[in-house]
Amino acid sequence: AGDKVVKIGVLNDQSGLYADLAGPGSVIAAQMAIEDSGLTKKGWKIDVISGDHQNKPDVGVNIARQWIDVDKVDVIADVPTSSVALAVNNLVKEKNSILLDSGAGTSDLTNSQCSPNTIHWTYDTYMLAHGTGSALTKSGGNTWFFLTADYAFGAALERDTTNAVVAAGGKVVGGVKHPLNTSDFSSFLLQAQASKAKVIGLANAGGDTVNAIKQASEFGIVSGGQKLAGLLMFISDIHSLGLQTAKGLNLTATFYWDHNDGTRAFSKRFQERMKTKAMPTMVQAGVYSSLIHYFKTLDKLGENPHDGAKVIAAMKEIPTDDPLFGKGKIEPNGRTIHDAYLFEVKSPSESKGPWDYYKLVTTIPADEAFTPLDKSTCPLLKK
Amino acid sequence: MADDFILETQGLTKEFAGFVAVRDVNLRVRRGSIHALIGPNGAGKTTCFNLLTKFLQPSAGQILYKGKDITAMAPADVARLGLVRSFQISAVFPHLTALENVRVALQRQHGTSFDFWRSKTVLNRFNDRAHELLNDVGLSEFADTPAVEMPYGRKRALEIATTLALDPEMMLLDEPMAGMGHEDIDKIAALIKRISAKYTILMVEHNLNVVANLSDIITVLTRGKVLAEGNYADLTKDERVKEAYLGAGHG
Amino acid sequence: MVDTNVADPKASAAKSQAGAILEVRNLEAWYGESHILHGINFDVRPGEVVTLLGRNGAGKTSTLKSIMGMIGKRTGSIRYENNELIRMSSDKIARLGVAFCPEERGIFSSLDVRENLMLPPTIRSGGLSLDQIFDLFPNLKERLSSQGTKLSGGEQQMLAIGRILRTGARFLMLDEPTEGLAPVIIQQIGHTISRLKSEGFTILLVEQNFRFASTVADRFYIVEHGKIIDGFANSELQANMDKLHTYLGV
Amino acid sequence: MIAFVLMTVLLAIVPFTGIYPFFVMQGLCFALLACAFNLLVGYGGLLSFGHAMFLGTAGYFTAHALKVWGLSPELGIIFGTAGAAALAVITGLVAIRRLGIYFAMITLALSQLVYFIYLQTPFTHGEDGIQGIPQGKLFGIFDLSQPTTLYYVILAGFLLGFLLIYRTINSPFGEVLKAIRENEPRAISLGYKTDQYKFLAYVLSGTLAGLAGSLKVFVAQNASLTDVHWSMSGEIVLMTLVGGLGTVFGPVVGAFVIIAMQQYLAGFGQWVTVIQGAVFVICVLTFRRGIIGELAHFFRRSL
Amino acid sequence: MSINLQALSAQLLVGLINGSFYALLSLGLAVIFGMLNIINFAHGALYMMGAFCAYFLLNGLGLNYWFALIIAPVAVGIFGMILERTMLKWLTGLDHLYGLLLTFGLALIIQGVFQNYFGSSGLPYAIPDQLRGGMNLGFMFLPIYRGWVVIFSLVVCLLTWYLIERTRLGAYLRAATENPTLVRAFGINVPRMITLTYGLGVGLAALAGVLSAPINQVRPLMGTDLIIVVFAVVVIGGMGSIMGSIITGFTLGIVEGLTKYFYPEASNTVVFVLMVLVLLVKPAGLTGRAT
Ligand SMILES: Nc1ncnc2c1ncn2[C@@H]1O[C@H](COP(=O)(O)OP(=O)(O)OP(=O)(O)O)[C@@H](O)[C@H]1O
Ligand SMILES: Nc1ncnc2c1ncn2[C@@H]1O[C@H](COP(=O)(O)OP(=O)(O)OP(=O)(O)O)[C@@H](O)[C@H]1O
Ligand SMILES: [Mg+2]
Ligand SMILES: [Mg+2]
Repeated sequence: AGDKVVKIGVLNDQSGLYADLAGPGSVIAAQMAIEDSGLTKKGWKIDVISGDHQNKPDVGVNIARQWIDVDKVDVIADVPTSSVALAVNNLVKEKNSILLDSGAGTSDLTNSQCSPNTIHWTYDTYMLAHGTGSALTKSGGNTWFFLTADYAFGAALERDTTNAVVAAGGKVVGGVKHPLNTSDFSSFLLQAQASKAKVIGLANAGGDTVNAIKQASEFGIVSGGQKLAGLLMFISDIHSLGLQTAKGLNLTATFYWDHNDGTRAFSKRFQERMKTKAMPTMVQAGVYSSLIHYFKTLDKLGENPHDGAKVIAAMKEIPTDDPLFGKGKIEPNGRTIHDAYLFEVKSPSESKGPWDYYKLVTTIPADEAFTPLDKSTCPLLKK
Repeated sequence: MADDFILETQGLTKEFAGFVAVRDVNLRVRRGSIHALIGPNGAGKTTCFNLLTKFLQPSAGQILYKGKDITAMAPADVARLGLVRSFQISAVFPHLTALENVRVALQRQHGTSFDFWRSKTVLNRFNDRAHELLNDVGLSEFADTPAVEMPYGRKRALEIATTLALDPEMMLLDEPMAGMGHEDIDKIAALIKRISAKYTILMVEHNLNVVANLSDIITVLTRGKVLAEGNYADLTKDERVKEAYLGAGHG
Repeated sequence: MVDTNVADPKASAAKSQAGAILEVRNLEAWYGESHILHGINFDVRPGEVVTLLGRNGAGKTSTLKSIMGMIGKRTGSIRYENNELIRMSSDKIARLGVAFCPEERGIFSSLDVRENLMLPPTIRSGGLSLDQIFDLFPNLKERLSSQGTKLSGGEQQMLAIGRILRTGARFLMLDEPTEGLAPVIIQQIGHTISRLKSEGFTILLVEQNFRFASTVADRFYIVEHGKIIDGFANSELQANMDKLHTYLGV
Repeated sequence: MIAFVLMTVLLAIVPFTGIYPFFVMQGLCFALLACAFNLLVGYGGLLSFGHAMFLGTAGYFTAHALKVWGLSPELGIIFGTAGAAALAVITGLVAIRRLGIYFAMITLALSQLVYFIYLQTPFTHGEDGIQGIPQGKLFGIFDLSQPTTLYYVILAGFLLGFLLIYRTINSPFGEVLKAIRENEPRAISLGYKTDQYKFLAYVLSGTLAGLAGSLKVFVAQNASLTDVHWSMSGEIVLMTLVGGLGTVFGPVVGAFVIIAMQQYLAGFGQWVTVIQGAVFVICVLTFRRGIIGELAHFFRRSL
Repeated sequence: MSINLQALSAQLLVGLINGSFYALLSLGLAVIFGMLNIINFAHGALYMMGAFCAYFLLNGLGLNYWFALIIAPVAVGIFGMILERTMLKWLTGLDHLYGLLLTFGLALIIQGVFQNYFGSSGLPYAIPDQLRGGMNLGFMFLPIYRGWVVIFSLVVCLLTWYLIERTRLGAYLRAATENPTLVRAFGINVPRMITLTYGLGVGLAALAGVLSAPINQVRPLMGTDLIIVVFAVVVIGGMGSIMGSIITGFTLGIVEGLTKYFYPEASNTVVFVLMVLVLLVKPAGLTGRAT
């Protein structure tokens, strides 16, 4: 029962910690994707709705279930926050719908929890860990101390990074687990300082990372010769820190607005539409790019079959290619692979204007950036 | 231990942070009597009541009730032994009706109070007795009035009715007439007289008419100590009592 | 203070005849929805002790509270020294020199006895000094640093009376001041009231203790069901004993 | 009584109206939770700020029993509810003697400790929660993966809990509870060991909150830290207040209002919290007795 | 061994610094609770407003940290007074619950509006030049700014304590909490006094916000998680007790510091352990008067 009607649901954090890196920006990105796909001109009817999952799995699942059951949503996009993403992943599989995840970091989505109905687009913990972990270790930062948020995501980030560091010949000299949403890091920073490690890895996210960095500068950690590595950082975080505090920080991302003409063109259009006049984050870019690929697939299929697994299978057959992430492909486990980049944050004097924050250190080629297929524990691969 | 004393204290003492409110009081209350405890303000009467009903823990001394040492008991247990008090500042359940106020007390003795699976209609069997008690204190017309809405004097009467509902052996009444109009005073005095046939009563009261008319024996307390004990006629002649309590105009 | 209210004709008539310090006319008051006072009318002349008598729940306390502005909804007219109080807030009324000692005593538990005593601000000079108050109520002196509500019932009553005597207010409203006090203290209070009166204070008293009231009051009003139903001077007391008996059961 | 029949009939016909059943099911679970909470605060005068711990505990226990041990739904529910009851007994022993705001805070503290335990123990899977819980067949006959069957099972569970609460409120025990709330020293002087009554009320309330948590597992098919977090306890308070504290039907209405707000305002994105906040402010300033409380006041009857 | 000792003393010092934030915030909360009987759930939001105020002053008007330290508490305090006059006022005499619900609603609104206009991840605010840098204490590196925070908040705490517990104003306030109608009948303009008190409590929150702006991120939700801890502090100290909150605030900072060293995962939870223990032994908090 195919037709040319498509409904997209952007499900993310609209009001909490991740509202800036995903939030309303992702909805704008989705709308831009619809416009740029050109499908409406070909007689397709495409709608976007959005919802706030408040970073709570049960709220997320409820909204998603109602979208699928009542609103007949075909694709659920974005879904940052690993716990919500995993819950929605389950639901989507049960309902044979589609999840195009951009915001979540957990590499479980394409490993033990992988599903024929899910594509994980932008980044994951493995890629962040390898990007930052091995690159920094190789450039001399061979002793590490971790500040890890005490939850599954933090632990995964720490574990993956440790592996990368060790593989690159480095050593982890210590670490401390801090509770989620800690406002004061001074105790932990003192411990990190005392460890004399060359790199302090921040295996946390959002406000925790930002506070840790801010206070690290207060305690003179960077000026004392230690390096800070934000394992999961978005440009929105850098923006809120200010370059004065963030300069010199290393981080890995798969998208930066000022990377090439394509990204710049997209980002300028995006920025105009944003109330806060912010540049797109990699998550928002990922929402755009994943939907562009989805529309491309629908166009090829000629109709919307309303069959999640079928569409996903078709999506995996086509190589990905768009101005934002460049060329790549979708692996059988649902992982999209594309190039990743290690950046360093500019100092205020290097920056030429607002949002000019990063300078490229190295490019990590697509096939090295993500979990190699033979290491993936995805059951789909065993068939 | 003489059986006709229902309540006895030996060397009862209460100290508050350096201030001795009750000092070495030996009180003996005869079964079936109306015993009045009087004394100037701050003499320690209410504190004594609090000690007897275990709302306060004595600093020293012993309390014997029906020959049993209750010095270490919990307040609710003391009440269960039939030693029940009223408060100086009126104590009712404000948003329950008069009838319900009394019923709460009646219910306690009937062991169903923990039954959360039964309908409260089982409590209706207490209604007759509750009406009877309300009638005794002249509150029949208020049966369905929430206690908050009742005038002050009526609340006192209600409190007495509630106390009676427990079918106590001994009642401690702290200024039962305070704030009451004349009519009510007469009514309650008559009531106390009537119930004293069945119960022992220990009361604190500043209204001398009431004390004179009701009490069989009076203990005068000053500064935490027993000053004198005797009947009204004798005490009004006692110069020390006159000076400490009654004032110049008496005698 | 200019009074712009158009005075009710009856009230202004009463005013011209009496030279009263307080005139209450057609006072009605409500607690929420329940209508408590149904038109109270009476006067108090300067230097007088006037007592309101009545059964429990007649509305005596409510009358005092209305004068003090402590009841939300009230209508009619209350004039005190040419000020209309009916729409005034109670802090302003207090500043005119009116003081109220509540029936339930209103001792503050978070304040010690001294703080309780010192709490009401001095409105005028001429109030009692601390020493005079301690002479009157020796118990208080001993317990100055004790928590207010740890005092015995009677001591709290003393504290409540003592604290408004300090303020220098010239118009005192005492709601059942003798409740819970020992006879010896009641006599003391009687003397104090007489003394205050001789010094020109005006006192409006609410009493259940008729015997006490009859020793201090110049005039009596009888309150019933939220109305003043009768009034007479102390000199007419004997002649009115029968009536009193039916009103109050004395 | 009429109100109860009306409510039951309305709820019973939901599957035929086209209203989204999952929404109503979730509403029912929260309604039961709020009713259980109301039993404690509205009738016992004890404001618990940690009721989420019962919801979450029962949820985790049931989820674990179903998913890992493969127990049948009815055993899962019993296991979860029993877990909540046990927790209520333990925390009750600690909390029950505190008064007023201190009771509220100690329950909050206890629930935070419980939260911490669930955060650290492996069986809860941290913030990922227990996902994809099988619904199974109740008594081996009713297939709970059928939305309509599930709906009626949840409805039955709700009504059972609701009636028990209603009965408790109007029982001899309930009368004593009200008396204690009104004037505890007086109740003691009448010979009541008030702590025991409060304790029983607390355990009953916790157990029923647990029942709500167990039922919710079948609806949401997951159990997560959200349900143990203090903000959930706060939400319970809000539901009850919005509906009407100390009214029988208030918490039910309140729960549906709050759930509906979360669900249907989701599309407003960032303005959701502002709208929610405004609703609370308006609620407190204009109809303080809560929705049902105001109605009851208007019609002068107790609802 | 000696290294451990050094690390430990560093943790203690750092704990003390955090404690001063707790003390300052809980002080405001205690003032408001003690005097108005309102559990001010909006405290976290007002704290956040204080920090934002500092940001606006700097980036909008070019007024630096030192101006913010004075202007922000006053501005937010006035905002608080408006809230009190227009809304909280109507709740006098009602159960705590209503105040809690109302202020909770206000917190949601305030935070929501800020989030809408400034996003959720926050804005930068730098340490003032005069307080930049640090001292090497031998066992640790102490940023000057942190030292300043401890001393400044200690002074503010003690001043507030003096104002409330040792002056006549304080007696009025405490009495008005118990029986506002009667205090008013003594000739004191209670509503105005209450408004000013709320302003004071809120001002203290805003002051804490300004102090924290250079250390923490200036973001709309910065107060949400803090508020519950601060509540706990107030409760442990004994609701409404000024000294209780100050002492508990500093103590908690230290206890937390130690936990961060020995069992870091529990450092956000230790306050609740403390609360349970204290309430078990002293049912009305450390200095609370039994009711
Ligand atoms: N909890 C307490 N802490 C400190 N002092 C107390 C306490 N309770 C009572 N007191 C003091 O003990 C003395 C005796 O008080 P008590 O209430 O027993 O007096 P009383 O004889 O009942 O007086 P009254 O006739 O005025 O009611 C008083 O001076 C009172 O201030
Ligand atoms: N806060 C209140 N809310 C509702 N009704 C009240 C309130 N206070 C008093 N009443 C009612 O108002 C009426 C008059 O009360 P008031 O206190 O003025 O009587 P009173 O003459 O002072 O009596 P008493 O001698 O008992 O003090 C009574 O019927 C009482 O029940
Ligand atoms: Mg006494
Ligand atoms: Mg009266």
